[in-house]
Amino acid sequence: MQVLYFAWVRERIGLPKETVETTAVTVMDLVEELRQREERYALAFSDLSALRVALDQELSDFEASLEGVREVAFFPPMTGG
Amino acid sequence: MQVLYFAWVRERIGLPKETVETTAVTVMDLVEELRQREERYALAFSDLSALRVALDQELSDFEASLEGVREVAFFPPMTGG
Amino acid sequence: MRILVQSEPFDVGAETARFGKGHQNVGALVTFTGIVRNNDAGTMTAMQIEHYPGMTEKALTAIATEAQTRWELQDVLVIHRHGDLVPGEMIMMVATAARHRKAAFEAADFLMDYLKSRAPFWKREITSEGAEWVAAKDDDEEALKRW
Amino acid sequence: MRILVQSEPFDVGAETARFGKGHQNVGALVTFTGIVRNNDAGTMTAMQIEHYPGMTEKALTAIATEAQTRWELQDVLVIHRHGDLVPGEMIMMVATAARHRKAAFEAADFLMDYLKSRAPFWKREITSEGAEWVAAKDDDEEALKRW
Repeated sequence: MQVLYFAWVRERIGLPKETVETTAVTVMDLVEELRQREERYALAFSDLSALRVALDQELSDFEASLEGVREVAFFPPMTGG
Repeated sequence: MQVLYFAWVRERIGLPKETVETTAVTVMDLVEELRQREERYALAFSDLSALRVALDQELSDFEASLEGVREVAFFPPMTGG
Repeated sequence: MRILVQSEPFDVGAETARFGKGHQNVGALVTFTGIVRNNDAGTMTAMQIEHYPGMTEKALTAIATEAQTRWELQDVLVIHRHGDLVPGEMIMMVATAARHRKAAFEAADFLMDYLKSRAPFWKREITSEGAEWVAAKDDDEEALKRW
Repeated sequence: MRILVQSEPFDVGAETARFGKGHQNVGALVTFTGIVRNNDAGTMTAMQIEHYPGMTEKALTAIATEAQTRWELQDVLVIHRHGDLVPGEMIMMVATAARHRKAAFEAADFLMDYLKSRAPFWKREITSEGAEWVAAKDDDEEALKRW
């Protein structure tokens, strides 16, 4: 599974994307796995209310299933316009 | 006093402007004088709710005084934009 | 502030580019352009726009000044044509420049409402059946109460 | 519909002129252009805009399509830049073409609200003191409830 990070999430984790081997069922499961990895992940995912998630380039939420998903992206609330 | 007519008021009366010698005190007095003149004036001024008036190029109303006024214009509600 | 009353066509692209340049502290530009639409039957050959020279410029300036009083605007543009136009031609445009989006949008909407009922223009549609003055809508007068 | 995501500057005049041409039955064009404003202290040297290639185009197309579902629009244009911009540069524009004024204004306002909170762009201000990500405002999320 491709996992992408944008804006300060990318900066905290220190990379824009990585391939993650996971059996996580939901986004929340994936977040828990990442948090266990290293301090920088725990820090980036410390406050989920400050984060958004997209599954295969569609906005989604942390309770969503990862079944069939190939690309997960984490980022702060968007500030376009 | 210069009296100007626009749009269908101009068409009904048959001219765009004329000089009127009058002692009318209010716009309404002037309208009454004009109505007396000829059928085409009576027709143009038959329904005042369909007319607007400007005094010296500022929108006004039929009760307004003509004191010091040099230019009176009659026209239907505006349809710009 | 730039107010133009003219019979000649205007270049909406050039006007927008010009308006967008050189403002300090502007974050938002809104433009509105009005285009002559054909009637439903598609029989309109021209739209004639009569105006009141002298009063028109004063009225447009007053409306633009009122917008600047109500909203914090860095600039306002109003262009309105008169004379004979054909369907598809641009009849008028307004533009507003402000620090923030809301002011630019609201002021442009306000300008349009006032322009419609307070600037001395009268439209006449020329169709294959004849000529007819466009009637003001009650809605247009109602719209002013929004502000 | 025309959706552009690019790092290069765009020509607001040319885009407006292009958008205004050749529509049938259009009476109203509204454009909104966003410009990079300096911060209050005037210390911003650049605004960096990060985006999510692939998702950005999909999100903008979805937002424009939603606008066309909600209002009767003849056309929609959305341009959004990414990369490094300096104060005074144009960052994005939207344009709407409709028969009537109300639809064109509302749809442009709607596009802006959705663009702000639903398109994957992130702004970072570079000042003489350092770099800071622009925080989303609660207002921006609230604004979506208007529609």
